Amino acid sequence: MSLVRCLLLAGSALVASPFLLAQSLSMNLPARVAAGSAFSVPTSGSGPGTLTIVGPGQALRRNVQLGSAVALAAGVLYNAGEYVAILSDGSDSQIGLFEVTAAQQPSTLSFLAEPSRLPVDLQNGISGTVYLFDVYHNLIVSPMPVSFDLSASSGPSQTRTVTTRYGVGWTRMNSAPKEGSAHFVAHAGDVSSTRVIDEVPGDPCNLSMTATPDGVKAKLQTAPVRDCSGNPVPDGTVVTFTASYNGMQSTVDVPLKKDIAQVEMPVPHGATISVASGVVAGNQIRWSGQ
Amino acid sequence: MIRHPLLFGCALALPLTLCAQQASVQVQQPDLQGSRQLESLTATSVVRDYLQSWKAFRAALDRNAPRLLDQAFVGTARTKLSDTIAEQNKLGIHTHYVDRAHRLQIVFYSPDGLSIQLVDHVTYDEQVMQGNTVLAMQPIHARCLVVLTPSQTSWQVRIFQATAE
Amino acid sequence: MRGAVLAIGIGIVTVVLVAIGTIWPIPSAIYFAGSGNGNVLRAPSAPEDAIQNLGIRIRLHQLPAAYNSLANKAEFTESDFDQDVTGFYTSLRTQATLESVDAQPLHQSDDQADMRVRFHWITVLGPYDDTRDIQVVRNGNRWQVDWPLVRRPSVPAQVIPVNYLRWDVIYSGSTDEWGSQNVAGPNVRIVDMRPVNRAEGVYVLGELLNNDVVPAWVDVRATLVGKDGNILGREDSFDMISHRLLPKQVTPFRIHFPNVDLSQVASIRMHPESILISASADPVVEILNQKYNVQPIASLTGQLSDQSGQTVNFAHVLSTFYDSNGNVVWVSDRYIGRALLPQSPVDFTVAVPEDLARKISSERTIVATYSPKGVEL
Amino acid sequence: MKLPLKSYDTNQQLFFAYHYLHDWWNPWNVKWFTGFSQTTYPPLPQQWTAILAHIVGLQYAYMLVQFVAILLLAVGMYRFAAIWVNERAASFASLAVVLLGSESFLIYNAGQLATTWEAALYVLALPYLYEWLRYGGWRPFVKAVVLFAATCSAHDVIIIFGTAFFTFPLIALAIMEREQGEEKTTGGAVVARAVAVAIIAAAAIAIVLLPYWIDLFRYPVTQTPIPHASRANYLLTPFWGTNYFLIPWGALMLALPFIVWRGAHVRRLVPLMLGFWACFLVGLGGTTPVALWLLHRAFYVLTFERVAYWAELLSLPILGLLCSELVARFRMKAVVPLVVLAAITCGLPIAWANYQPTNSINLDVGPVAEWLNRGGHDNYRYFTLGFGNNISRLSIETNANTVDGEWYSDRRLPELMKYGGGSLDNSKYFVPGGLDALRAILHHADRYGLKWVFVHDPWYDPLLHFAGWRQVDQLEYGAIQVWSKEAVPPAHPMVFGVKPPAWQGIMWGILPVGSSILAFLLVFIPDKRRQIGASEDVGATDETIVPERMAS
Repeated sequence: MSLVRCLLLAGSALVASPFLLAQSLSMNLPARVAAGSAFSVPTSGSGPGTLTIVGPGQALRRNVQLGSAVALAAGVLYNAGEYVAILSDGSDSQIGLFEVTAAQQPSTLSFLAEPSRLPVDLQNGISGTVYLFDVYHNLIVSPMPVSFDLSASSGPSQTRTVTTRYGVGWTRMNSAPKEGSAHFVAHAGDVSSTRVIDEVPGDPCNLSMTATPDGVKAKLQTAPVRDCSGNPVPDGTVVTFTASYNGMQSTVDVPLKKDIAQVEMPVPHGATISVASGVVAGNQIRWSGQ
Repeated sequence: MIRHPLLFGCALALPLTLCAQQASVQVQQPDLQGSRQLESLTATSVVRDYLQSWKAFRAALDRNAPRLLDQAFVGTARTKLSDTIAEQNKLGIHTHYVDRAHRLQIVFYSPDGLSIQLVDHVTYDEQVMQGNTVLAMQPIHARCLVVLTPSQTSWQVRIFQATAE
Repeated sequence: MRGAVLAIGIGIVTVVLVAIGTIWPIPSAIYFAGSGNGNVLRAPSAPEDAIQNLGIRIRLHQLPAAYNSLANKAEFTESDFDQDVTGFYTSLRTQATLESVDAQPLHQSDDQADMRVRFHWITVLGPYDDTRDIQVVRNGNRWQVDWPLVRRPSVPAQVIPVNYLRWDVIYSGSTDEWGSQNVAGPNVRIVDMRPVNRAEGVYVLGELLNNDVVPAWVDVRATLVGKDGNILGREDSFDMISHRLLPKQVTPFRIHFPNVDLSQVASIRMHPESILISASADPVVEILNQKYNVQPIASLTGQLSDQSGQTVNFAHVLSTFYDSNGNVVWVSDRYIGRALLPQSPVDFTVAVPEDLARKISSERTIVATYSPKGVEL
Repeated sequence: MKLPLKSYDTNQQLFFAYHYLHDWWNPWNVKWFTGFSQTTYPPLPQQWTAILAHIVGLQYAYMLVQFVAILLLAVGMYRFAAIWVNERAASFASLAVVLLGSESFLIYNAGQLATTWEAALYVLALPYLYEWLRYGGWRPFVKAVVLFAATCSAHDVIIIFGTAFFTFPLIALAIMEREQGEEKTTGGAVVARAVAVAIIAAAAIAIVLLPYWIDLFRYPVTQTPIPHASRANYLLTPFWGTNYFLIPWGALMLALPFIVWRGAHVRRLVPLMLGFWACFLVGLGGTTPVALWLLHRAFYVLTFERVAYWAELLSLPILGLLCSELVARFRMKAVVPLVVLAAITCGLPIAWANYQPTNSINLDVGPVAEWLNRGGHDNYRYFTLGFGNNISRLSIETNANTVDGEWYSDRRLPELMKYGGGSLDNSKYFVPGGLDALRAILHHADRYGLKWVFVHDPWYDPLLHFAGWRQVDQLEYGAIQVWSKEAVPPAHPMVFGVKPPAWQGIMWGILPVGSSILAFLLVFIPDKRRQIGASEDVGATDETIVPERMAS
């Protein structure tokens, strides 16, 4: 009786052996892969199957011959992140987890430079922030050196070098004492990015004007308008002339042109003429007609 | 052999997921290293908007609806996620993400105030589904590096990148 | 026979009812007939009737009939009259609808009456009044208006070199390239702010400076916070500001919170907004002969003179009034009905609330302008 | 072929139908006024349009539903006229109603689908009402009640304001002829039946349109009246006289003396003629003070082109009589001019709609809809200026919501209720109320997430400029300017008034359309054969019988 049982068991094992072999589905996933690099996933089992790789960054599927390695060519899996791999033969499946990491070579950098325009001679007025990305636009999280260079049209340039943390590096710079455009450059590896910072004059300083007769009107004209550092105030800046007389007043807003503002306006004798720009007041003239 | 226990597990997990109120959230002190002072109101709204973005992320990848990303994601993150949705659509699958726990720390606030970076040590389940069939379910512990930038009314996720814990 | 009586009766009653409805029109009929006092012309047996009839014809755009009713029509052409009434160039007046006419007799004899006539116009920018002193003369048993024609300003032929500045902005494009540089918004700041409590609610008055070197499009929003921390209201300056500000230009603003009392307010949050815009530094408008009058009606009067070569179709005068300490006590405005032609001064009057009249010791006025693209001069 | 689609209210009807097409059970529509309830407008024609739209598309469904209204009206008019005049005259009346100037005006000019439907169903109900008043019996009673309920499902105005003109003459006739024929009755019985049918019909109407009444009682008409040119005096404003009197009445004006004369001379026609006359006077709007005296505040709610339409319907039995007599007497000499006059009367409103188009703005709103639907622009609200009735068409095509709209009865935005303007889109025509509303809504742009204004009329540009809006784009080769305001927060859901609860949505989806189906089924129950109308000699006056007519 026991012999019969043993024979039966042996026969059953023999019949079932191909199926048992077919169930031993497995794959050997790498723990970590660099973004965009080629890699292969050895599998066991037999017959056709599919390998599905899914993560927030990508989803792809490959038909595979089980028992051989699945090759994923360079540039196929390129978004950094955690991925779930599912190897399936139609009736059974095997699940694995692996990570795609950013490549170590910076390819692009997002350079945030602020502001695009600021007054001259301002301490720490300019900020630069750099995010480093690989060629597939993955944030490179390993520390890397980034240098910032601010060169004004006049005066010495400023340079800082920082090391990125979680893919970001930043710095602050001073604006130059003279007005003009400054070039703000960030370098990381072979990559660089440039921003233009306009360093503009501050408020007018020592605003003054003269008045001369011009027929029945007075011709009012400012001296070249400059800020307190001696930079010419940009053209288009509004200068307000006001003539007050006998409880009456005439005003006109005039934009600067070639550093000066001028206007002709009817001004009666005895009027007081004043000039201002924004909140900065200039000199006053008592108009006698001469 | 695996599929059936897996289905059973998923069947069990689903109501548990539904019963689960919300992922647990732990916010650590910011570690800014002097970049820019962070107002508590800003920190609160960044964390709130980031957690909100997870809702959009879950819904968009579950329903394969990229439009659901519009409010919460922008730039690279938006592009990459919508590409993934397009690929999922092509493969006929969708993914159901369930975030279980977040441990958040703000690590950078740019001097110009135009970007904030945070690190999220997140635990989540990823279920890969084909129709109503679960192809795989995998619990994952990851460290997400997230960069948010301000829009008119909220902070939007611009970079959303996971690395292994 | 009874049927005939009934039919004829119905006919008569119908005619009578139509006559009643026409001679004494109901309000909705008056509205469609031209609103105001209706378009029911009366026999011009009194000076007021002649004025009202003229108003009705202008309201209904029956300008040939209005012209023909004038006593002095031989002194000018119908075209002169049309242009005087509707404005010479595209302006507020060309888009206005005459709502009503009020006539006050100044002096009257048997054959002649001097009337002060207030034409109340409705425009897209709100109502505005135009007051003229008009003489009405008797011709037989009819009174006729002697129209005080304002002739089209004659600008001498000349070349006015226009070489004012213009700023153009090129943005980095619509693609979402993060970090790519874009031009920063203008730096503006509020240089003065003061809440004022009045019967109509709280007004937040102040001045905003463009502290940058580029032109700005600005607005000011304010939020009133109550003593319990609740928001009492959020409003903006709407049209009580010059939205376009050149570098270093200052504009007043006035924000109105109706149905709020200042005693309810714990704090005010100000939100100045600005964006960079392409703009031109012209036109330059001189504000001449500004005079603040306490009597008989508190107002600021003056003239606007366009110094550039282009016509300014729409002009908005904004005046800030200060007390002796230099604090802003009121901000007032006035749209100008007529277009500003180069070097042709146009009068303006800005009203001031009577209760503030005595507090005002100085004022500052600016002019915001708008000329639609492609308007034919 | 698609002429009815050019009429003024068509797009609005399509907009309502579009909502039912996509959300049958939820009458809350967020596309206008930040949200409004479609339970404020009886839904029957729009719901039928939505049902048929599943088969033939929205536009053809609309025209099909309009066509059905005309057919029903012709049948109804034949039966209504047969109460008063002989069958031959009633046939002429039935033919005349299809060519009626007002009918043509409402279809091709005003686009009042609801008005034509309510008239058709109402006129269908009247013979059953008369039969019930005169003879009693459950069949006419039930049919009348269900048809009245269906009428109200299409529109309630004729029931509320038109009943006196139509039913009082019928009650009077039933009393006058109570002793005639084999089935006699008493005046008291007629009055009692009238009261009974009024009570039961009112109850049926109350149930079928319950969400409508709830909304009406919760929000009685409190907004400042919106001017409507049908309230003008047609003599003082000849343009509106042409639009609302000459065009809709057409050649029917020539028959007015006959209608009054014959109506006054034939005893049994006197009630009809008096009903017609009263309706005619009210239908003159502001030309006489009668409408204001009778209606008081309701005068400023009602529009009078529909009252003129009812007056024309009331005149048709006697007009049919005139036509019948003329044709009998003069044969082809009468037929030809009658056909010409009928063609002119029917064609005049169509020609007028082309000469003075109410939808004068020929605008493709597709690019505007596309612009709004892309780039998150639909996160904000918008409104248009100078688009005419294209705003309903735009609302159908875009995902974005507007603070404006064309259905004024349920707008609850304080800025729109306060000043008495129509839609913001044509605010310049409502001086000063419309412009005040426009300024107020621009003032509160932040509150409503209102960021875009599409301008097709540069008249408004100065206001937008000085109010702080900037032109940011242009569409249709510069014909449409897009203006924007900076720093406006995105729109968020806002509810002014009360959203109808789900049970009201279910009622609204079942009962109105159900009442119409029931009415159509009941009409097929055979009537008891009896002569309810006029005998053959009614065409003659009481005083003189025309021999020729007797001979025919």
